[in-house]
Amino acid sequence: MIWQFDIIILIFLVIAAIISLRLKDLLGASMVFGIYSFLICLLWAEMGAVDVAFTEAAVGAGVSTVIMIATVFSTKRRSKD
Amino acid sequence: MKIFGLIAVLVVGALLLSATSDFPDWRDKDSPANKSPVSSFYIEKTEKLTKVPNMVTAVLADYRGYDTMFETVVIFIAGIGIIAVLRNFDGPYSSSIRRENNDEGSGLLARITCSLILPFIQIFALYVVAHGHHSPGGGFQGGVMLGASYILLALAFGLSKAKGYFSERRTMIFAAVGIFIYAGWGVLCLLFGKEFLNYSVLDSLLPGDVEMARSHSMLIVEIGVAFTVTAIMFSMYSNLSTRGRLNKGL
Amino acid sequence: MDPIVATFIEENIVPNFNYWIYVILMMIGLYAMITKNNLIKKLIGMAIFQTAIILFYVSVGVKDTAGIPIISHHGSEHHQMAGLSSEAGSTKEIHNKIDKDKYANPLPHVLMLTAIVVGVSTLGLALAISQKIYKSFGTLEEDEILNELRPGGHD
Amino acid sequence: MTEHFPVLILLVPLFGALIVVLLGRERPDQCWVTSLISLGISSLISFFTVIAVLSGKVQELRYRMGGWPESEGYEIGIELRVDILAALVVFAVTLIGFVNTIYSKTRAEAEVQGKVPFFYALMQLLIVGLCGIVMTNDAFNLYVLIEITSLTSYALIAMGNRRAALSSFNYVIMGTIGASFYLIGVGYLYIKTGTLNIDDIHMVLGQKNSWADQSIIVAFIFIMLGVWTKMAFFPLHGWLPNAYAYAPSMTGTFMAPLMTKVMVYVMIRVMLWLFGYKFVYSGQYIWGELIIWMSVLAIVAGSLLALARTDIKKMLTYLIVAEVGYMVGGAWLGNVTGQAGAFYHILSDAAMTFCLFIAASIIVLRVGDSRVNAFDGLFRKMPLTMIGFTVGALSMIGLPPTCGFFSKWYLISGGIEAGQWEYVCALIFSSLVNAVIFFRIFERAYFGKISGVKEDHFPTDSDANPDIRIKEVPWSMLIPLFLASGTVLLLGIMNRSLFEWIQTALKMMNA
Repeated sequence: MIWQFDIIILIFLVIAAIISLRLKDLLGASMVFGIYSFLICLLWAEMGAVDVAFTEAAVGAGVSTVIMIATVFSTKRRSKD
Repeated sequence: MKIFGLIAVLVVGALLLSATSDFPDWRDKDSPANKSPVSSFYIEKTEKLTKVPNMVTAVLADYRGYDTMFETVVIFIAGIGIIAVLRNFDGPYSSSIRRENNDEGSGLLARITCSLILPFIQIFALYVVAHGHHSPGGGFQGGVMLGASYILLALAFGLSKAKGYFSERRTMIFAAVGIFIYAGWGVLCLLFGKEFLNYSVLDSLLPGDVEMARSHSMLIVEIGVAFTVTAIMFSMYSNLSTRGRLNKGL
Repeated sequence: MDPIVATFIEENIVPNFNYWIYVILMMIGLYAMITKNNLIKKLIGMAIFQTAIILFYVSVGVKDTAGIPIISHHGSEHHQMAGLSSEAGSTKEIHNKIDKDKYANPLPHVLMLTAIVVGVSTLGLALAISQKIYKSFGTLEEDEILNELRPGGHD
Repeated sequence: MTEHFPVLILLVPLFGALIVVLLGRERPDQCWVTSLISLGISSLISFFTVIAVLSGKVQELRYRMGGWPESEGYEIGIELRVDILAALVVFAVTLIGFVNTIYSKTRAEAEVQGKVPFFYALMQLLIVGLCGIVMTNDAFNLYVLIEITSLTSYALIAMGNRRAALSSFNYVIMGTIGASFYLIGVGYLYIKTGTLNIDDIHMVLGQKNSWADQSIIVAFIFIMLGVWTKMAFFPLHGWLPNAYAYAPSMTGTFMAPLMTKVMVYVMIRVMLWLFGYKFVYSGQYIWGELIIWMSVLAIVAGSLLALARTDIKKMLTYLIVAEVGYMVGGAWLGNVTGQAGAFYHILSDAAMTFCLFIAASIIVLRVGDSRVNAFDGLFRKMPLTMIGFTVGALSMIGLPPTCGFFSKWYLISGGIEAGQWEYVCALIFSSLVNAVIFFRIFERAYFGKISGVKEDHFPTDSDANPDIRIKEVPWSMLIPLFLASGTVLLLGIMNRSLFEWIQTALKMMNA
């Protein structure tokens, strides 16, 4: 429960979210989304929600990112916005 | 559309922000949510009533076990939904694995690394499933890791090799059996004459007293969750990475 | 950091900062879902939107005095004989009343486990649908899809 | 045994879905039989539940999952609560599921080749989700079940053609926003009350008199927005018409009558059980008046949009949008007559929409054209189908003795009682528009050739050799149609006693 840590991660989260939505390369966007998931997982571990953090690490940063990348590979990599 | 979206988002944001001033402080241990009898009951009585030190597991698999059953059903729906939407049965049928030349997976280094760490990932996943009572983890997390180990196998050695272990038919059977275990365990309680998912009646069936019956039952339903999640995670990956043809991995 | 600034932040910013950031993340996600043109981008926005709500729920359950919601059998006093007497330790702990301020509120965590699962299921299904759209339209940009539909469409 | 009925209604189709998946795609016939049996058993149990609740021995069935008793007056686990309203809706849901399974027998194999077991499994899981939504008494459990119904319907719609996939994607976006708004609302209630059980939240809010709290008001607004998105209330209806019109026919037939109506039921329950009469209808907030006007807008816009369509299925979907306006307006009138009318309209609208969608699907299938001129001369070519269609259409217009007349009657008298004349006018206007729409169709169907000559720029190939090509459809489609139209008439005949049951239950909730 270190609130300084909390505030720093929250600011990074917003930055990661904006970057992942601004990138025109969908592969990069998916990877930044993975970073976003790891950051939020760190935040939850810090808040004492270990089970949620564990699940987010396995699902959000793991499987979600993998299936997103799988879709990007089987469709198109560039996006117009 | 952009202007409309911006206005909608700003209205929503303003509404939500206006309500936050009214909230109890963050980290306040006396906020209504934190001092309510419900959460106090979970914290104070769980260990006595279920002999499970991890309250999250106990709440997940016992007090709110009905929710968790539907959570497993959600995963199951996602799995069969993806097959229903995307699967293309024109290609080679799942039971006959046809190796294609271009389905070789990654290079040598990745293969060797993979074959070194795969057993450890799988053992750790099983540990997470089984040890969810005492440490963070449980059926869902363990199942995802077990599924991820097969995804790793498919990435390194090609999808056909992974499908040799985990064919499409077997995936579906695993997924359905997982929910069968969960809901069937609840029905067993029903047959013993108590409510659905009331594990306490099963103490005559399981070793130990009533509290241990709850603890063991939680382990069993977590195993059911793990079955479904493992199968569906692999099925999701294999369908999405091959556009539903299941012939060639990423 | 200057101690005055630190106290100011701790008293005025920290109590609500989590809730502010959750609203901001939610707005980012919602804006992306409504206005982005690429379908995958919309889905990334959707995932951010859902995690923002999860952030809100988890923030509700935090207590400043509390640790993780797992009751430890091997407290400091049992440290030496942890291996052989976990049974005895647990019975002893039951007699001691459990202080509820020492453990985080477990209920939001449980709810959010379910919400994460729902989120990944929705994401998987939506990705499958977008692959099907790509297969029949050859593109994932919304305006191009609508252009292709215009001549033959009923509306 | 009676006390276990609520959970058995859910479990039977759940196991049915699992068995169907295990059977696999080699045995489509057995999949059909399995889902027919499981939904049949389920609707039988829900029928007995209705009987049990009506017989007066138990006012309402409460079922504690896991048998956890309450502690200090708060529910620890999840509770199911079935009163007469819930029992009636559950019976309607399971019955429509069962009848639609009969209809799917030939269509499933034709429209989703090779994926028949997945279709039946998803359909049964959708029924499980809808029944669970109606019966649960836990705000978060409601969210999980809403997501179950949403995910199944995304998948079921996307099984259709490419337009279906696109509209399903829009539905994913809108549906996720709706469900997440609901979740935010529940979170705001949780942070203020510390419990998730609907009755307990109501009790805590009443105790502390925290009605005026900003966060409670925001919670109410967000829950309403979420539920409205899910039920396609007018400005939020964008996803519905395309999704239901392009979905595979046997999917559209049972999702159109069920999804929106169950969400209307959720809205009534959130209003009356969760927040309570005092909060929702107090004159302190402007929303009462505002929402009546929004529903007037929904009714008028839905009717006019329906009038403008030539595609028969699209037209019916816009009629659903108008009907949602009826029910939202009726629920917000603030008197028991209006609420009971809205509730009665849930049942009657489910029956008549089901009837019309089946008839429309049969006609589109046989004639091969989905525009209105497909109806040319159909009274002679397909008399049996047109009888069913006529019953549904008359009910939609609101002519006695169909149930549409009586539900509209109660809604109008509720509007008069509350003095909301704009709502009454909108209802009458919508009835007139519906009359125009359907009599236009009847005219074509009766004097088919004459009107066909007039619009010769739409030549239909059915004009060439009508009697040879078009014949009646197999029994597996006609029996559901006649069951549906029979239900429309039966609900109309039983209106007095149904209305009394509903009114007593609602009076208890309002007290």
